[in-house]
Amino acid sequence: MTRYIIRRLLAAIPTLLAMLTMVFVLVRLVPGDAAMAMLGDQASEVSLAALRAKLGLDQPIGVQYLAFLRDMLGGNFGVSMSSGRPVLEEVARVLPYTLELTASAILIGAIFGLPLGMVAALRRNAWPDYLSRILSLTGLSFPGFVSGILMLLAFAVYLRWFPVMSTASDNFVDHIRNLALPALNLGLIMTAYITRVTRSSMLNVLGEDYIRTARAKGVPPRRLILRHGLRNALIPVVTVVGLYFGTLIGNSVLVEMVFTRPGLGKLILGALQARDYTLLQGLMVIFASFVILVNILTDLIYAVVDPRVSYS
Amino acid sequence: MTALLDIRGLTTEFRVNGHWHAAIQDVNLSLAANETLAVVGESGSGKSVTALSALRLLPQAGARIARGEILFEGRDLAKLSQRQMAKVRGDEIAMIFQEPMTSLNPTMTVGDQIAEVLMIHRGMSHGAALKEARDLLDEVRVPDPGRRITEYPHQFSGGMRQRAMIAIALACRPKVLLADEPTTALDVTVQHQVLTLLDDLKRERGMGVIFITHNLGVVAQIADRVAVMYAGEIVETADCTRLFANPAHPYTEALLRAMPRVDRRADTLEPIPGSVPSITARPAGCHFAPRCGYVRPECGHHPALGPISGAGGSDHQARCILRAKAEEAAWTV
Amino acid sequence: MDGLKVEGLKKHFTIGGGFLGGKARKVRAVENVSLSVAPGSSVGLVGESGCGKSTASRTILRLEEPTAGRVTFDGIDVASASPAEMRRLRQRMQFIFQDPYASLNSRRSIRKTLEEPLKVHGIGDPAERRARAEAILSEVGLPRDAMERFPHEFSGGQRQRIGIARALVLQPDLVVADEPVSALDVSVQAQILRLLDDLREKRTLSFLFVSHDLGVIRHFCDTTCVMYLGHVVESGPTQEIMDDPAHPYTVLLRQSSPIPDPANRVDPPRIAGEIPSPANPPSGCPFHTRCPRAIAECRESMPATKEIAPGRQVACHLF
Amino acid sequence: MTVVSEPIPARKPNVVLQTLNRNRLSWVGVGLLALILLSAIFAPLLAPHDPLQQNILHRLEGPSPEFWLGTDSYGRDVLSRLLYGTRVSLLVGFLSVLIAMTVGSAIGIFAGYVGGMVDQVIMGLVDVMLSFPTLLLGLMVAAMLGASLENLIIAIAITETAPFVRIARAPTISAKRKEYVEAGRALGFSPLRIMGVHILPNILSDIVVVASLWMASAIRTEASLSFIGLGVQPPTPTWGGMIREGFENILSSWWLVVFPSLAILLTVLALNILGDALRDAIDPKLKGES
Repeated sequence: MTRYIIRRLLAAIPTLLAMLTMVFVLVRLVPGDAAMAMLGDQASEVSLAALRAKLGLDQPIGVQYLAFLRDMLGGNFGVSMSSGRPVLEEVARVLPYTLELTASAILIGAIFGLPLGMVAALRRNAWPDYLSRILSLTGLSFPGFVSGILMLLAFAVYLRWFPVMSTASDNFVDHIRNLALPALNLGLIMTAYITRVTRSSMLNVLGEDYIRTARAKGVPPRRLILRHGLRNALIPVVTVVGLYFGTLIGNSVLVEMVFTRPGLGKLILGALQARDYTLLQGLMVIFASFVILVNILTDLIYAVVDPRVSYS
Repeated sequence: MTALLDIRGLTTEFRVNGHWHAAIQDVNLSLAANETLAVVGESGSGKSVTALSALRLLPQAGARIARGEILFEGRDLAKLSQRQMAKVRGDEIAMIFQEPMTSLNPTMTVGDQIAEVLMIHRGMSHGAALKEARDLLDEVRVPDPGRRITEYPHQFSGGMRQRAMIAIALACRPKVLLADEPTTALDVTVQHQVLTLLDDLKRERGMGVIFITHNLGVVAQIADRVAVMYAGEIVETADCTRLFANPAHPYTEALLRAMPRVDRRADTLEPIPGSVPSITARPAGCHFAPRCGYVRPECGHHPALGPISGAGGSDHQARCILRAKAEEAAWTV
Repeated sequence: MDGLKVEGLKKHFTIGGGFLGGKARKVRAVENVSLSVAPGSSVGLVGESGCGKSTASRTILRLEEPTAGRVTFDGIDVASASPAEMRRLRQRMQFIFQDPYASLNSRRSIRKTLEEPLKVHGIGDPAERRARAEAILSEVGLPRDAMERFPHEFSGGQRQRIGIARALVLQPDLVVADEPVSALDVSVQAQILRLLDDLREKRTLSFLFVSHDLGVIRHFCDTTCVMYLGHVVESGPTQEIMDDPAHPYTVLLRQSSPIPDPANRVDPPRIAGEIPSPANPPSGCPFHTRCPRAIAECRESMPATKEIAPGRQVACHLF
Repeated sequence: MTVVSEPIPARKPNVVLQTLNRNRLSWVGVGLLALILLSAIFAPLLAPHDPLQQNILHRLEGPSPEFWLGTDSYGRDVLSRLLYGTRVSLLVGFLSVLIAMTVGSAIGIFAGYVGGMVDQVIMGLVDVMLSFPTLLLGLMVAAMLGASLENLIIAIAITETAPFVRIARAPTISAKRKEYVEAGRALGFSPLRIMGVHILPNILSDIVVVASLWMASAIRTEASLSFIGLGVQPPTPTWGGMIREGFENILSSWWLVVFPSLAILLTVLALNILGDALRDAIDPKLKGES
């Protein structure tokens, strides 16, 4: 197992390097250059040259690339052009909000999605199955901000159960009230997703030969479904949920925007509006590293659940 | 000899495109203790459906037992609830399958999978059941059973997995073992080891074994009695020695002549024309008539399974008008 | 014209490796295979799964690149043939596959399947190609109206006939058949064997016939090579090998093969264990781990191949 | 004499049509999609007003007989804007997926067929592409290229190319091991012929089915980018843009966000229903033999 973890971590190194290279290229593909993009077309040559020197853009491309790699790998993501604070500090300030949101969404998704998916698979082609399929398809069709807006209209504007705008508050009840709608919004999309994956995975497992073997052994139905069915059905669910993490983060950006919640989403939009390229570049690197990390975690969970992975 | 398991008039139907079709029709089989009954047939003959029906293991949607009784020690299994049936399975009647690679749960250790049967049916503790599992693996001649019970199926070879399957099946000392093509996926040298093992275990425990296979060679090596199936029906049944010496049904006869043999020069390989009819397209009369070399106009009537002429004192029966005893040449329409 | 000659063929694969695969391991699928197929003759390659018979047959036709060894066909070196030479060779050496369901492209009609090889090799004009496709179709016993149909409309046996027709449409001299009847029921298997018999006689084809079934080999082949873990351990005239096997493995294989005769139940030596993995083959003779007659020498060195009778060769220390 | 085989059974009916028939929900998807497509094509005929015509006298009016779905803050007719917005959504969805599908499948088939180092390098890059959340990557690319219809299509196409590489590669690898591909090699067919004539048609259904699901995703991404303000620029009506503008007045004028939201939802849902039904139709596990 330890060897598997080490191997998996080593495998992430080239991915990380390639990701950094891509970010580097992407930023350098900006029409004109980053300095011009930041200061606008009207900027004087002098101020442009000054900014280029500050950003190191006057160096040869190879030198720039190596400096970039050195900075990024050393955790030095630069200083935000708009706020003047280090990028890492900016991110650290809002990251808890985004993590709280995505974690609640996954939790809600697992609590509702797993049982729904299992029931749908066990009652295949009966009404619970049809209902869960229609519900999960609908849930999957919502762009995060659309469902967010509709929920905001229903629960905050008309029913007034929840605040329309999030406000920073140390009060726990207020905190939960602020979190409730956005978390529920993302959580329902997650539920739709997990229901769907669980259903199809469970259907596959129920058709396996070893389920027939278990029936031939006289394993009672409850144990058959939980011990032999669910455990094996969970393996693909874990993987797919891990892969979905990137989309979840993307959705959280929109949801934060709709509910005016602080978080990475708001930070990104601010950076876009201010054309703050150091911040954007840092955010891209941090986001992608995060997704790579989650992928590694997913693989490790996979290895724990499925004995075939780590032994081979 | 009293029958341990007595299948009477069993008909199982499958739903194909919204209509019910009989996969097996009016199947009668009886099995005594310490007896190996081979059910032999090609794909589509219904031999596996017969075994799965007997243990009520067919998928609940799309398959049903339409008629017939499955009498086990006087009880009709066809009438039991699924819950009662679960108590019989793995305890009094056990089953092993063709695919040793996929028939074991990949996320449970082999020891736990054997122990599970004992815990369910014998109420044993996990520790006691594991100890018993170790002994069972030893009994099916898996080397180093103490280590092996802690391993997962993917660490076992094909032959070893089939031995583990046998250990699971035999854990509760069942009276009847249904073996559905248990050696088909194995190499011949391993097949022979497993066949020998099954035969030894049958003798030691006095089990009745229903052995399902498509391989006439395997039948000849292990069976006491044989039932030949074709297109959902038993077409011939006899004592093993008698069947191979005097096959009565034209299908059995043709099958033996179509099989290339390792022990003699076979320049006389005689193919059977055509192929097995699908479940939705079985002929109205004798199912084998379209492929039969002896076909006559009478074969348009559906023949019954009955004693053959010249059977002597044996219970050699065939489903063929031409081979039936003259006075009993009855047919059903 | 001296047909197919294979000398010291080796094929190793590397599995694993890369970042996630762990340590790369070498699988010695084919270690040492030498055989020859004279024009018009039929040679059987028999063994259990993992013995390398299928890999050997693919490597001989260069569907896999050989690791070492020499393959010549009528004196032309197959392994080092240029792409142009290889194209010409492919017309003369053809392959029949095991799985009648996987071996036909389900999106192509039978006509396209049969005419495509002719087209690719620039043979004939459209009318000629059509005529040749139709001729071969009737030769394998399929009706003319099969021409415009698609593979899923045929039974397993019929598909195998189409696979045979596709192999023969280029009029090859040698056919390599990899378990061509293993996926079929006994009654249909006999039809296909009979068809191959007929074709072989009519067209003076030579065959390299791969199978795990001794009965099928006995029926179809003049000469037989028995393989175990990548090595040919015994070869000779089929009838002699079946009736009087020499190598302890051949003896085991022969006695384990079930015979449809209850009066003749055999009890071969109760050997333990299964075939070792070709990724981790035993030292010395590959069979010594399971051999009932193994001696100390067998663990240490690979026995040389000896001629024990005219045309019969055995690789075993006991001979 | 050659042994003649048995007669050939009758043809089997079309599997896709059969499944669509069996799954009645899928016709709802087909119907919805047809409706949406028609409204995009005939938007000029169907729209009761000019979508760009501002009308100070009718600002922020609720649904009425004259303005069925109300008016926005410039007094423009929401229904007309909605109908014209269909064009942008479908165009962006269709073109970006078409580009992503073509480029991605070609790379995927090539990587899968050639294998080895080439495959490892390509898949490494694909993994990197996939480690950027789709929406964020689209956001970055759109922000850098500047907001316009073409750039939006390119941005979304870039984010969806990597998934198509994966989608095409997996069945290529399994097809490569299939005997019909080996038969092609034994018959001396060129790699290009094998990839194009033998592998592509066999995996095309896999790709097209997934394409309908990804088109749903593309439309979602387009709406999201427009909502953020990185989509096609005003005054061109887009659903996401309409929601963005309406969001400012959400407390008073619900119709400004609700109707475009429903339009997006229905379009994406219709594509998802259809894609799902098609996937069921080609899934060999659900189809049985052959």
